[in-house]
Formats: sequence, C-alpha cells, structure tokens
Amino acid sequence: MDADLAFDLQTLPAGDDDQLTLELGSWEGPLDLLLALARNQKVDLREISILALVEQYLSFIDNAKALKLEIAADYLVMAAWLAYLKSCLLLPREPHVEPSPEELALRLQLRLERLNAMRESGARLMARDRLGRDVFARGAPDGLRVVRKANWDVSLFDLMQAYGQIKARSQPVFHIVHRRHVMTLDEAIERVARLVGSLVSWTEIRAFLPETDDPVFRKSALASSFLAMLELARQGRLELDQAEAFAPLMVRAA
Amino acid sequence: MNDPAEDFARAVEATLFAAAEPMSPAEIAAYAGPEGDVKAALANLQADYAARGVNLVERGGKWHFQTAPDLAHILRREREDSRKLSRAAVETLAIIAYHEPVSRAEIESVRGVQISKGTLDVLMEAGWVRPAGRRETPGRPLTFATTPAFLAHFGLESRRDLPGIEDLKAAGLLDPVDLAFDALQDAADAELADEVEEEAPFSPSDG
Amino acid sequence: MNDPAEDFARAVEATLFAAAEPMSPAEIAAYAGPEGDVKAALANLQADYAARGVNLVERGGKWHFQTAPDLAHILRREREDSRKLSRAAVETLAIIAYHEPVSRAEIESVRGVQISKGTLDVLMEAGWVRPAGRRETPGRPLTFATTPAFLAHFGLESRRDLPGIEDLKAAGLLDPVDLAFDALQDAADAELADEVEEEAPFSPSDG
Repeated sequence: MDADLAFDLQTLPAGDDDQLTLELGSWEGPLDLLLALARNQKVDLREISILALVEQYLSFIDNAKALKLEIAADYLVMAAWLAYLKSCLLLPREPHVEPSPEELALRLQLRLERLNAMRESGARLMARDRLGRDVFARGAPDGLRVVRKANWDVSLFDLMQAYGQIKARSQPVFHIVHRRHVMTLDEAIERVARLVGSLVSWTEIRAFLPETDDPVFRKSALASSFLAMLELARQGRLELDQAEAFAPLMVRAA
Repeated sequence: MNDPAEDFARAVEATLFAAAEPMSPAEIAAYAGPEGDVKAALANLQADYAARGVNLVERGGKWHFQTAPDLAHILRREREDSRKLSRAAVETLAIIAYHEPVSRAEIESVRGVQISKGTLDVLMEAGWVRPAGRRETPGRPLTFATTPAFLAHFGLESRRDLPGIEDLKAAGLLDPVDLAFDALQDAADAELADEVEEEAPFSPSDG
Repeated sequence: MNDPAEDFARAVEATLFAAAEPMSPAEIAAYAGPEGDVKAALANLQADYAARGVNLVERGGKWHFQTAPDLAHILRREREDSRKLSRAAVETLAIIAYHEPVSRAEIESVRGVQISKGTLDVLMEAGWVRPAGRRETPGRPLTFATTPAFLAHFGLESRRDLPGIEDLKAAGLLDPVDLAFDALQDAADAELADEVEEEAPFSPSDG
C-alpha cells in the first residue's frame, strides 16, 4: 500500500546534510523544510536539537543562495528569525527578555510535532483499504425505488364549490333596471283635484297622500302632490296657507 | 480460509459482486486467477446463496448476483404524499361528475378555459375518472365519466347524491352577479329611506 | 425460511444488496418492514458474511456490503490514479478529520502555509469535507468537518477509528501550540514547585 501514498515521507535523501541541494520548490514553505530537516536527525521530535536544526536550515539556505536559486521571501524571513534564535540560545542569557529563547525553541518544536503528526496521520489514512480502490461496493446495484403515491386532499365541498363557481361564471348575466314605484305629476294633479273637490275647511296636505308603507313612494307622492297643489292654486282652483316657515301646509277649495 | 478452493470461491464471489455487468466464467477467471475451477466455485456459491435474500444466477452463460425474486416487492416502497388538487383539476372533476359522460371539448366549453392534458391524467391516475367510450358524433370524441372510486372517496352512494343546482344556490355556492347586485341595491334603498324620514320637511309627526 | 427472523434477515440482506448507497437502520426498516429487529438482523448478517469474499460493514451509522479487503489485489483496477491527492490535500484532510470542526486559519497554522483555493474544493468535490457552520468568535470563521462519505471511503466506522487518534489526543498533539505550551509550562512549574518544596529550608511542614 505504501506505493499508493500520495507522497513519500522520506523526501530527503539520506546522507550528509550539506549535500542538500534540492530545490526549494520541493517544500511547502519553511515549516515543511524545517520538518524535513528535523526528521533527518532521526530522533524523536521531542528530543530534537533545535540548535542543530537551525544550523542545518541556515546552511541549506546559504547553499541554495550559492546555487543562485531564487529564494522565496518567507524562507529568508524564517532564516533571519532562526539566526536570531540561534544567537539568543548561544549568547549568555539576558534576564527578563520575553519570550525567552527556550520558549521560542519549544514553540517551534511543538509546531513541528503537530505538523508531523498530521502528515503521518494523512499517510495512514491514505493507506487504508479505500472504497473504490481496495474494497468495492456492489458494481451494479438494482437500486431501491420510492413510488410516490399521491393522496389527494380534496373534499366534496371543494367539488361543489368549484362547480358553483363555474356555473356562476358561465351563467348569462342579465341587467334589469329596477322599476321604482312613483306618483307622476299628472296622476297627482288628477288625484288632488278630485280629493279637494269643494272642500271648504282648511285641511293638512298629509290627508291627501295615499296610504302606503313604501317610504320611497310616499316621498314621491308628497313631492308630486305639492307640485300639483301649486299648479291648481295657479289655476285658481284651490288655496294654500302656511302659518309660518315649516308649519303644516293647509289646503282648501277656492 | 486456508483452503485454496475456498479462497478461490471468495475471489469469484467478490469479482461478481463488484462487477458492473454479468460475467462469463472466462471473464471471472481473468480476475480470480487461472489456478481455480471457476465452474465448481460458481456451483458452490449458487448453492450457498440459494436460500439467502440474494441469489447467484446464470443467464445466457453469464453470471450475476440478484436479489431473491420473492423479495422484489420490498425493494419498491410506496410513499403517500398528501397533495392539493389544482383548481383546474377540481373544476374538471366537478364538470365530469355533473355532466358525465362528457367530452373534453364540452368540459372546456363549460369551464370557459382550455384544459391541459395533465389535468385529465391526474384525475385518471387518482382513479376518479375513466374514459367512457366515444360519442357517435363527428370526430367521435372520447368521453369521460367518474369511477366507483370517485364515489367512494367523496362519500357518495351514487351520482344522484351530488347536490343539484338548486341545492348549490340555496347554499350560496351559486352566486350570480345580479343576485349580489340586488342585495346591494336593497341595502342602498333602505338607507335612503332612513334619510328621508329624518329630514322630511313635512314630517308626519308634525301633523 | 419459515422462521420470521430469517425471512426478515433475507429482506434486510436484499435491501442492502440492491441499495446504491449505504443505509441507516431506519432507512432499511422502511423497506424491510417495521416488524423485524434491523440491528439484530444486521449483526447476524455481518457475522454470516465475515469470512466471505463480500463483507457487511458499518460506516458512520450506515451499512453497506463491500468486497473483502484482502481481495484488493485481484480487484484493483489498473486505471490511472486520477484521484491521487496532492500532499497539501492529504494534510488538509487529515487536519480536518482529526480536529473537526476546524477553521481555515487553524488548518493554516498547523501547516505553516496558506491553503490554496483548490485544496478545500477538491476535498469537498470528493464529498469528504463539508462546511460545518461558523464559529462564534470574532470574524465568525467558517469551519469544516468530514462527511459520512469520508468514513465510508476510508473504511472507518466512526471518527473514533481514525488511525492513532487516541494516542494523538493523549499526547496533546491535537491541541493548539499555545495550549500545549501552557500545559508544558504548568507541568514544569509544578515540578519546580515540588523540588522547591523538597529542598526548601522553610518548608511549611517545619512551621
């Protein structure tokens, strides 16, 4: 299964460190290169010599420079940082410098351990019996089918309502003008003239209106009868009298 | 597992399982290796699987696994989805129920709108509508009618139980426009009468 | 075959054989019927198939049949390994699997380099990684986690089966550097305190 590893853990050739003249493009950044160098120390990462690692990194970068390889900025930044770390580790310790060089070295070591752990885990993952590569699911599954059966949600009321609406929609529409019950002026003149006759006592106009429960017709009869009386008064056939504004209107034959 | 014949049978089994197509013994041997007896392995596997939910079968010289025929029914599952019938479908169903047997053109003339093919399909799929023969008129149009399942779903003993036009009218389900207009008119007149009474210069109470 | 439990097991077997995807016990029950004990049937089938060329396996709560791992050599297809992952993709996948849910910045801090855009895309396209919500910290970074398809592909019953995960956890190698550093620091302080206590001329016990 090792042949199938997506990458080879032993990237670095075994041998002398100063023969490391691989291109920087082989590494994914300074941390990756540092890890490769650290693994070359062939000790548990927890016991790695950070000082030795720093030396190796710096000399590798120097060699790379000598080979006139283009060196990416982040490799140089790491080189500068490591050079600083190296001097801190070697020089007599200045108290109260935070963080201490030992702390920086420890943090670097922890980072390398973590990257290494994930790199190894990835390799172990890739080496497992993988579905579609080492183990296989059924080549031609029959497949399971879900047959959807609609359960229609419709009631008799829905049906009746729909039919009612169609019928209402499709029925021819007749527009019928409502005939209103009115008393015409001619009718009123004829009626008032007949009722007044030779009435000599003053009588209220209300007495001349027909008996009706239809308020609309009553209103029409009142208006027409009033106009009829005005006309008959003009003809000199009856007299009208009203004591004051809004007092009852009184009628008698002339 | 240390028995070579058994190991070979396992290889044949895995090969057929993973295969996308039925395989002939020669094709199987290309995977499982030349050292075993493919036919013997197939015969043994067939016997092993005979009583299982999966069987090994031969069809035209090629072998494949398939689910046991008696279990075919469980591999399809019915699911009931509660769904609303479209308005067009409800109206079409109502027209068929009231007018059956009725042709598509007649349904459209009652609805005043064309119906799509899908509408009748839905009703037939629901089991409520069936083709009811052709009408002996020009063009011999197909007619449609309701089914006993339709009566059962809507709780009707027979089509005579469908409420008639007069029943619909009484229930206010048939609301023609002029009826509504009359109702409005009456309301307006009543209001006018009230005003007359209040403002009348010749109020009867004055008499 | 007249044994109901056996009939039910056959139904479960046929369902899983026919299925195109791994299935949960609940999904299986939807086909095999509600009257049987799916888990018991699965356990029996798993035992039945353990020595065969085809095995029944559980991956992330879902079950499927697959060929036995020891037969990989006869079945492995000789096609070009188009699914070969880049080193960046493998490491990113491992970081997500062992740390999930994990943000992009956290992945980058372990690897020491930025993730190129294609890396996560490849993992998501393979169906192994999915976005897993935002973390309620400043910037609300999106986090990533693995999928059931990841477990199925790599033959893991659950994330607990990730190779070496318990050891890594115990060694603190899944903790961020800061946390690990503080832990070490605390341990060193405690040790120092012990030494002080042992050697202190003014030990509290003397008081």
